Amino acid sequence: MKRTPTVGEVLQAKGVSRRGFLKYCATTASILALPPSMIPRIAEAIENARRPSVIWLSFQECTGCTESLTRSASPTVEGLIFDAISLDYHHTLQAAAGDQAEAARHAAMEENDGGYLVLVDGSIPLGNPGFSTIAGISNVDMLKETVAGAAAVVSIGSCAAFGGIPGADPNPTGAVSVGELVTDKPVINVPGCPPIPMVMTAVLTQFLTFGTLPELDKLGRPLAFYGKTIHDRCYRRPFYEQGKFAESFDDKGAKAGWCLFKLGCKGPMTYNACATTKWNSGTSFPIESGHPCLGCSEPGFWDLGGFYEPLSTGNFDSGEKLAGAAVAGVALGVAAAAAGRRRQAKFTKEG
Amino acid sequence: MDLLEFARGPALQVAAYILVAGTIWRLVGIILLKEKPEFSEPRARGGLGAALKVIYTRSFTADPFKPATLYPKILAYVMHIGLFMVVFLFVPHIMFFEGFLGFDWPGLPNSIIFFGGVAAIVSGFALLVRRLTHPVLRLISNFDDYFSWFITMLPLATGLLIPVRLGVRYETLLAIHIITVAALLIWLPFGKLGHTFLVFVTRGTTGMVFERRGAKT
Amino acid sequence: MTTVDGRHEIDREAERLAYKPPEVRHDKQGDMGSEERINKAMHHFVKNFNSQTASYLDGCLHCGMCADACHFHVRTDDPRYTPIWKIELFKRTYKRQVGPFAFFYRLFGLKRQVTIEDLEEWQHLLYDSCTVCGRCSLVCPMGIDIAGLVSMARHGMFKAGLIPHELHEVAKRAAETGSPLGITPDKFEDRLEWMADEHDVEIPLNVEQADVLAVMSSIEIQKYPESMAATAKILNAAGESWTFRTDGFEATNFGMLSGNPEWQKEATMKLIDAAIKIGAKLVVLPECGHAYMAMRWMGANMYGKPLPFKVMHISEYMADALNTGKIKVKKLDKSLTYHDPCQVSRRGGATQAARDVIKHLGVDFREMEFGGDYNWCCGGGGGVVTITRADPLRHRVFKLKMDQVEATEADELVSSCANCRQSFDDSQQHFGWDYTMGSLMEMVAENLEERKS
Amino acid sequence: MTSLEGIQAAAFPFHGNVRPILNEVTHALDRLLETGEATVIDLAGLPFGPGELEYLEASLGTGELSATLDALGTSCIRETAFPGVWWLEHRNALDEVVGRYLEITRTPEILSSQEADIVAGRARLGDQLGN
Repeated sequence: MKRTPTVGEVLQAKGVSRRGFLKYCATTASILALPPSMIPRIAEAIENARRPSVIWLSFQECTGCTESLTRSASPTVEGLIFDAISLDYHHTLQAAAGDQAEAARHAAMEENDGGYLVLVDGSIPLGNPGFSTIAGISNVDMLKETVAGAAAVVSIGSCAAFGGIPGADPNPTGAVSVGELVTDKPVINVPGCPPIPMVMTAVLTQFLTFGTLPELDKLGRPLAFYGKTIHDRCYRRPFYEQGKFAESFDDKGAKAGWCLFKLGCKGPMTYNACATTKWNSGTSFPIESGHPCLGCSEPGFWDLGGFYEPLSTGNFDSGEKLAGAAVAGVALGVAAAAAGRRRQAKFTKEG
Repeated sequence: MDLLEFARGPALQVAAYILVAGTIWRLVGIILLKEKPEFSEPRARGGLGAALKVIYTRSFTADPFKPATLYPKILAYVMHIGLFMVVFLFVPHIMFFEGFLGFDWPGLPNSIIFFGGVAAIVSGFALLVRRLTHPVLRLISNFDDYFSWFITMLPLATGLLIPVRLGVRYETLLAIHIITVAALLIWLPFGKLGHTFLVFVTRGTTGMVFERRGAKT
Repeated sequence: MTTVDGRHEIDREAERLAYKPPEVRHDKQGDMGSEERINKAMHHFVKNFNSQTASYLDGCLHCGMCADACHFHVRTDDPRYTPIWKIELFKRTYKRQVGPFAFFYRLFGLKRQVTIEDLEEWQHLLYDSCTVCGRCSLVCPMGIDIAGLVSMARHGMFKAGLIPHELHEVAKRAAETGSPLGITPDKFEDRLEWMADEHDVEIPLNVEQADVLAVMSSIEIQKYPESMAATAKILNAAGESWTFRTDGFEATNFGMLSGNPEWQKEATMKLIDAAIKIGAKLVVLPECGHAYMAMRWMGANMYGKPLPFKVMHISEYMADALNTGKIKVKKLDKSLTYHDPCQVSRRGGATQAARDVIKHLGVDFREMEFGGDYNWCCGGGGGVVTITRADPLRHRVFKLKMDQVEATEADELVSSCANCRQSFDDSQQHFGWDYTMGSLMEMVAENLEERKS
Repeated sequence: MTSLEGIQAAAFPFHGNVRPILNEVTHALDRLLETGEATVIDLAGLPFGPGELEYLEASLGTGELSATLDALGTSCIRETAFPGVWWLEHRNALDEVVGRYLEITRTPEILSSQEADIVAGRARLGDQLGN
């Protein structure tokens, strides 16, 4: 087994100064959502960290997650992390294809048995193995085979994490999440449609720097990013508190940047870091562009009522059943009154 | 189906059916009992006008009773106004109503709503303490009184906890809140909370009976 | 031994006209077992429920505010005297038997069956400690007429034979002789003649056709006979075609007070029949509170259709006659306060009449604090004044009234109810109080200006 | 709306998140004066509405000293109008901002010459002289 260089060595070889390294560590702390006071520890950890092997599997997905990651416009610093990892299999990105690619995967698995990371985007169809295959291997089989020797699995995107759009009602392919199939390895969910690139890199960075997996919430998501709701960190929150709401997409409130709750914003129930991390190299996030949060990082977001239905709306049926209830009420009332009158008549007769 | 879906869907629906059916059941069950004939020559006009008058005037305490009933009256007012604010003037609630009424009305800022909710809870607890300690109330209170108190306070408390969170997820809290509301709606027609609609009947009845006598109402 | 000897002696020396305290109390009437009493009570509770009472009994919030309006509770702090608690059994029976959810109450046993011990305890609450004054009905935030419910609950108690000894005796005598004090038509005639001589006033009796039928309360006939003369003076001065009738003179209604609708109807029908017989256009009721309730507001309901004549309390009649100039009174130079009979003012709606009369008298009128509709009751209404065992409680309650009267510092005190008057007299004697209750009607009669012919 | 020009970006003075940060800076300055302890505030983790970051920057103003660091892209280290409060902005090779910090300290650590670099530099200089 060849000796992989430490990250410190990689950087030194690239002629990066200590100041540059400090800058890199500060940025890493930012990515990991760690306080700046942690920078010295990060520096120490990174200097001695070794490149892990990463296998990326893509199942029922749209490649949006990969796009999100590769289009992430901070190649230099975050790119360093990818320099620092060994992405040994990614059928969209790698030059090799077919048997060659599969051979690369098997080689990486053997070489790093028990220590590699598996990244998955896309959900896995259980309805019929033929719904989605790679090199003739069904998604389930490939996942099981690849995960067997992994240190951990990272589900990238809502499809891998929760079933996502393939798993939406009526779920024709019987799509399931990675977590539903992999139960004997740590599974880290990085949901979002797509997930924030920085969150993906953060998980890798933590694994790389500290060799540990991040602290997770109940849904297996890194708490550092999914610990608070969009609503909690939304810059429009004060408008919510003041009761100022946009009523439509082109009214005064919308133009004045008021809260989008009434337009169906799912911010209050969506745990993600968009409001602070933002998108497109920190340009903005959907609410900042005037659109309510869809809640894409939440399980079943596609089926949670209409995107533009306010969160506090009840799911009522038509008025017909209510009218039915009213009629039933009248019937019961008439029956009760009749019973009461009968008793009165009976008691009157008995004296 | 997760908890929130259950709360917003079947739980609320069933609660709404029971609320509507129970309310009508109780009202019809009362109204269709035998009528009391009234042949005496009226001194003044009774009728609907008198009913409406007393429905309004009985909202205020007559001067002679003010000193003795001041404390519970203030508490009751604070609780009812607080409840009203929270239920009908909190914007997400207005949207809830808009969802099936089809129209909305202006709400109040959350800070004021929060204040109203806290005031309602505080006065609710003060009323409970009074019920538990006042000899008259201890004697005349029954299960209905305590249960109705509990089931009214629950949605208030769970609602106020949503922004506080206490480590529980928003949608879980929201679901619990909605379920407590459903419980309240289910109980409302049957126990003393029925006063939300019976108050119009009792006050109205007294208005019609005593106004036509020209007597004090 | 549960049957009661009706021949108790009237205590003519007492300040109020009642039977002497019985040596052996018989607070249970009739020969019924407990089971039968419970059934009777329940059946006759149930008979009374209508949509109006149902809404009242369903609407109570248990807020307890009625306690603060009730003189019995205010003076004793005994929670059992909370007005709504007094009808607890009535309410419980409603919920179990007739209410919209009665089925569930019975199915799950949610409201305990009423027991004989309950009923015995509630006799004290429904009779001794409630004057049906209706002050509680005004404080209730739900607008429940609690006093009206007490009256109805008494029906069940009467049928179960569970009413206080003296009240039963009085009511029974009223039913048997036509007067609670055993005043026969002959005796009435005697006393009218005596008053006609004494006051040199013409008192028409048994006129065949008259516009106005005047009636009296036995309390007046027996204890305040001047009332008869005063009534005559006023009606004569007004130039009315009027008469007393020996076949219909008793205005009190102990059937109503004790809770026996049959006796109540009998007493009411006597007056109605007499009035119809003479073709009366108006029945003038005497200074008696409950007589006003019985005839003015319940009379037509007993009759089953609208009455073919008008009904007025004497204070209303006087106010009307003074306002229209039919009679005139001299101005008096003194200060006066007025005690409102609950059934005439608060519950009867004739509060203003007495004040109109007083205005014509030109006195320095001192309204009691929260007088009129919110007046404290004398403590003797609703039959309470007849119940000797309730005396200590009634006296205790009267303290409120004394304070209210004394605060006015008025020279004189009048009312327009003979029952209030006798309960004042009794309490005055008990406390050695300075104020003597007078009659508004007598005050008017004494100060009538001669009609210019 | 007939053309894209008609769309106006919401331009509103909305500074709800700036005051708390300035307050925190004040407390950090107190700490610096009392105990000498430095504070770093990572601005990436804070929610900002449109224009708020610019407003914060403008509120802090520009002080006497500013430095440019050229390592893995340029970085700007600038003292604000409030001595002891430093504005740090790290950019990558594509000149995109990758990190923004407020450092409340006497001198930001990154300005000091680093031990490792001094050793390497000393070696380089020695090599040069040795030639």
